[in-house]
Amino acid sequence: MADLIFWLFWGLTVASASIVAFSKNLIYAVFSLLGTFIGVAAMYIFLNADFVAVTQIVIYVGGILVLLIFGIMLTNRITQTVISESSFQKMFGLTVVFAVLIMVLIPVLGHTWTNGEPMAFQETIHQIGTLLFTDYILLFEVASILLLGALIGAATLARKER
Amino acid sequence: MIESMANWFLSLTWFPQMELASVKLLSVLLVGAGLFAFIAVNAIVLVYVERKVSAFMQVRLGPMRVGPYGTLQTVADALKLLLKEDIIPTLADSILFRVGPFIILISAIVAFAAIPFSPTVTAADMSIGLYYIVSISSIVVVGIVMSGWASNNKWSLYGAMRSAAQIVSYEIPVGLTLLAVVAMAGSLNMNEIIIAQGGSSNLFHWIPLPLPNWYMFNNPFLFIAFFMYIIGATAEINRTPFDLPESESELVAGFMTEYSGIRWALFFLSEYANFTLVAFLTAVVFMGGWQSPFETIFAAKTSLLVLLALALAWTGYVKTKANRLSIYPLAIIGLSTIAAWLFPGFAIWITEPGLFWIAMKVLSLIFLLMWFRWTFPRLRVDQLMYVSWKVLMPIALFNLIGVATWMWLTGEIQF
Amino acid sequence: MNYFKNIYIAISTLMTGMKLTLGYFVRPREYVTLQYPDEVWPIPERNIGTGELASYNVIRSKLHVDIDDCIGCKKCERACPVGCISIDVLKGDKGEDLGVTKNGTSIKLVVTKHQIDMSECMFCDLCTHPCPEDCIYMEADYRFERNDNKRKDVTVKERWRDRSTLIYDFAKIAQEDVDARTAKIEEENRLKAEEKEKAMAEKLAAAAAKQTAKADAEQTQNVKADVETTLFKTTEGGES
Amino acid sequence: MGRLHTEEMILNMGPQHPSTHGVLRLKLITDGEIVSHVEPVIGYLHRSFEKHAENLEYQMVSPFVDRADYIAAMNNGHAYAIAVEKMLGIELPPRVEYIRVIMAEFQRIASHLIAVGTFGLDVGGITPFIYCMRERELILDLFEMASGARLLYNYIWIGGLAHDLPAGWVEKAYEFLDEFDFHVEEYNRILTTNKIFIERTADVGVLPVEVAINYGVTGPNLRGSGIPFDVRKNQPYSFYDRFEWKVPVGEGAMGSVGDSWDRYMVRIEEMLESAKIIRQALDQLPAEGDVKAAIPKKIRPPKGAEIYSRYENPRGELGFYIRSDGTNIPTRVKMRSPAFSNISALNEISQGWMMSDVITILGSLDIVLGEIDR
Repeated sequence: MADLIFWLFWGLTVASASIVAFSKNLIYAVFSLLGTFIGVAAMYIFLNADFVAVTQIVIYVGGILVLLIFGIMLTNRITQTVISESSFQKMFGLTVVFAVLIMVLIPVLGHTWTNGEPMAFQETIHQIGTLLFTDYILLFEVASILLLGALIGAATLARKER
Repeated sequence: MIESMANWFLSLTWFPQMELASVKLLSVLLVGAGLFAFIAVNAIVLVYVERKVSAFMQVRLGPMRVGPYGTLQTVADALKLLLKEDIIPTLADSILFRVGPFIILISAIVAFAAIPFSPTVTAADMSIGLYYIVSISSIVVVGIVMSGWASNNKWSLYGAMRSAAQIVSYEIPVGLTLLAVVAMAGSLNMNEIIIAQGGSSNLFHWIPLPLPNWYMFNNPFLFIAFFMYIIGATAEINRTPFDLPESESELVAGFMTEYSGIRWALFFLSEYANFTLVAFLTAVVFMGGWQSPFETIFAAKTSLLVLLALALAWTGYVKTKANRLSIYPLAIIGLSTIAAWLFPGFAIWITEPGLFWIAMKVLSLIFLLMWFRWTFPRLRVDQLMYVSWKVLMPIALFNLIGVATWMWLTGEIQF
Repeated sequence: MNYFKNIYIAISTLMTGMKLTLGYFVRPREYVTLQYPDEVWPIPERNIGTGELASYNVIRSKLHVDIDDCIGCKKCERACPVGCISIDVLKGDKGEDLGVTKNGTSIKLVVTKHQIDMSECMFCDLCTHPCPEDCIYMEADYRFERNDNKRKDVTVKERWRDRSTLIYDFAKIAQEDVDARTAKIEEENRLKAEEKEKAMAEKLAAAAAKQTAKADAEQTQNVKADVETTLFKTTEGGES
Repeated sequence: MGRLHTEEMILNMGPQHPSTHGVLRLKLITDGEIVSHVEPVIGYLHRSFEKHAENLEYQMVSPFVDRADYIAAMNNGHAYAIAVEKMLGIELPPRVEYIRVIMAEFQRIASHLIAVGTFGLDVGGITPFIYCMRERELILDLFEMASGARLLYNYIWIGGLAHDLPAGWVEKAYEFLDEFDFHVEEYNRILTTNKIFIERTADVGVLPVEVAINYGVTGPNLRGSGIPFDVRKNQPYSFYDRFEWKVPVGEGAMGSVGDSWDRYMVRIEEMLESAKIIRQALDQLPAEGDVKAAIPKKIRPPKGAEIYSRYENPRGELGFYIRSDGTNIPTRVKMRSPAFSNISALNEISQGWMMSDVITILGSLDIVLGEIDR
């Protein structure tokens, strides 16, 4: 089953990602990000990273996507804009793309891939929790302070000046 | 069980010698279909119940025509909605308009996968069940915003905006209250959370009381958390007093203004699915899920006697205060007490965990939310945000610290 | 402190409301609504009439006319603000006994048409009061059940749109009778007119004879004009 | 923080909208949820009442008067009858006056019940509305017993009443009054003291006294702003000077004086005051008397006679200006409808509030479109 469902999610990810890239309508592009995010979450599950998968959905769908949708929906000019020219500076773009492709392909092709047995599924949250509070406690705290700062900043910005 | 069903189903088809993978795939599909059927039937029943509850609270009769006591009314309504013309406004974005309701419905159905219906029946008993449900229910926002925007109607857009803001901001206090429970149980797995709530029925660990060891009775912080979760959950599923996205006196019908027929029915379906989901989640997290409130047969018998005494006192109180005879609670409790004392089978049955108990808990929670809806006025947008950020959030944080302190005091965690 | 007080007030007042609704929820069934077509609220007892009008109920749902008592005075027609009553009367035959009303007034006119358009009626009750014979009144039949005008040749759907089912004809007199009476009256009028014309013609002839004697053209014209006006007046009087 | 550029949105609320109380259209200019301008567009229910009245005899006008404010039909009929009677100089038998007062106050209670109930509906509570309708139904039963109709009565005629009270009516009226206080207590429990309701209404849409007077706002809305002006008290007509009652005014108990909650509370208290008046009137009601004795056979006010008569209807001061040319048809009937003046203050008091508050304010003004458009 894993194969079929994997390819299903693969299709979903690629298809929605290509809509994001090629759609002339910004709203469609934003909404199809939903498919991409869910597809990526599914990829994480295939990688035995269930916690990361669910976090992906919470943060990217529940947070970032909604933020994007808000930004685009509530800006009158953007929703009405139709991107008339699909691409410009093609030469420069192609160069960059090829450069990146080569940079990716060199390690991929240089590596000797082996087909191992699929790992048995095991839960990861306990390890993540333990690691967060032992080895990575400093990073964790720094991240929380950063988020707290962001929270306070957002509240200050949103406050009415009456 | 489901896999054997899938095997049997495949043996009927043209290719009986399918590999294991397709059996699993088919069982997944079967589970999905089963959940969908459950949600559909559940919505039909709940709509009827809600109508009757609202009618009784408003001194009305409610549906009475179709079927005995109007029981088939919602079936008739569903049929009517199926037969209605499917209208898509000319200026609406027809693709997103079509997709929107399905995203909401699918996220509602998928979330049910982690719900434990009984000790043995859980569609997907995953280790991160609770987190999974919380995350999946955040997809609803996208569907709502999608359909609200696609309707090309200012009221829909307002509804969608309000809904998104509301759900996103209420996710935080809800998450924090759930976090307190997770800290208490030490697990995100739904069944493990339920199992952690079994055992000794000592209120606050020191005072023995005839109460089950559910998390809502476990310690004072979780008792507060229970009510806060109910408030937050009411807001997350857009019900009164937090039904701003579809507030009919302001926004006509909010994000579903332009929908009609079967598409509108999908909204309705997912609304009630989310409603039930929240009730299940509360029952699992705070009320011991499928566990019976009575631990042993003896406890069941004595508790029923205590309840019977309480019911008698209540009946007498009502009789003296209002000169009415409230017979129903007395009859129900009395009959079950007699049955528990006379028939040992019954006593054993009510002490066993199972679907019955979680269903009872879910139903009473659903009644509570309906009761809210038919009593309260609606909040304003800024007041809604006030409740979320300035009341629920601080108390939830305080609760979280309180629970941690409690655990440290009772020796459940050591530093 | 105020913050916690607010929360406390909120919770306690909300609980008060919930107690009220729960009270209604668990209360033994005392509903205000009924299953309408199966059971109906009793129409309040309200008899203000005396004698034969004892059943007269002020409930205003449908106009009814006791046509036997109608004397055709058209007072109700004039009182109606919306003009939904239309009445036609004919003079009875000479010496014909048209009966008496229950008040003892002898009827002088034949009511050939007493039509009430209930689709226009606004139930103001103003027509019932000027009636000298108390024969037009409102009935308590709010479902319009006793509608004899229901046309059988139209479907139910059409009937909803069809206003004619709401037009009530109270005049009992048959169309042939009306025709006969109209014909008779017309005949009479015609005869009268003819007689008058004959008399006029004789007068005219006599005058003409005089005229020829005097042979004055202008005077002839004057007389002719005179005659025309008289003729016009007689025909008009005959019709009324 | 620099000023962000935002665009305003023009929003058409109505004429088909659940809480515009009829076919009213509000043109809202909003910035997000904040409303910066409200323009009521009226006239969707215009039935040319005043022109109509110029072609009808005096008595024939009275059913049309009922239809102007269909929620307080009895009061409107009373106001019109008083105006014509003043032109004709008719003295009424005391029984007629007492019955009129009873009917008018019952109608005031019924109208305020609708106002309170729909106000609850506007802020989202459905159940209080049903409870209010339940009590209103009992009043309608009383009206049906007396006049035969449940909404548009045409009961109060020029110079008298359409019918006398039937046997048993007075007892039923007492019965209603005995239960009514308890029911008002119920509304207080489910709505008035409810924290959510208070949050939604207190301090919302404050109507300052000057604004109220400048716009000609009258009735409970003016009294909610703290001015104890009531035509029944200040220029007593009928027998209103014979009863003990007080004029409730807004005191700002939950917020500031003149907010939506005050306007609502004035209505609740007025219902209780009306109940008091009815009780006194029922006690004083003469047992005998012909209610039709003073009805004139022909209504022909003298040529050139004109009158402006003031009346306190549930929504405020209802005035009738009538001019006669000596025939049985009035030359001009002008109706000064209170709700028309009241709604004109809407823009002034709802600026800067949220969209939900505009609905709250509109509900607290208690308008009836039939009366505004006429």
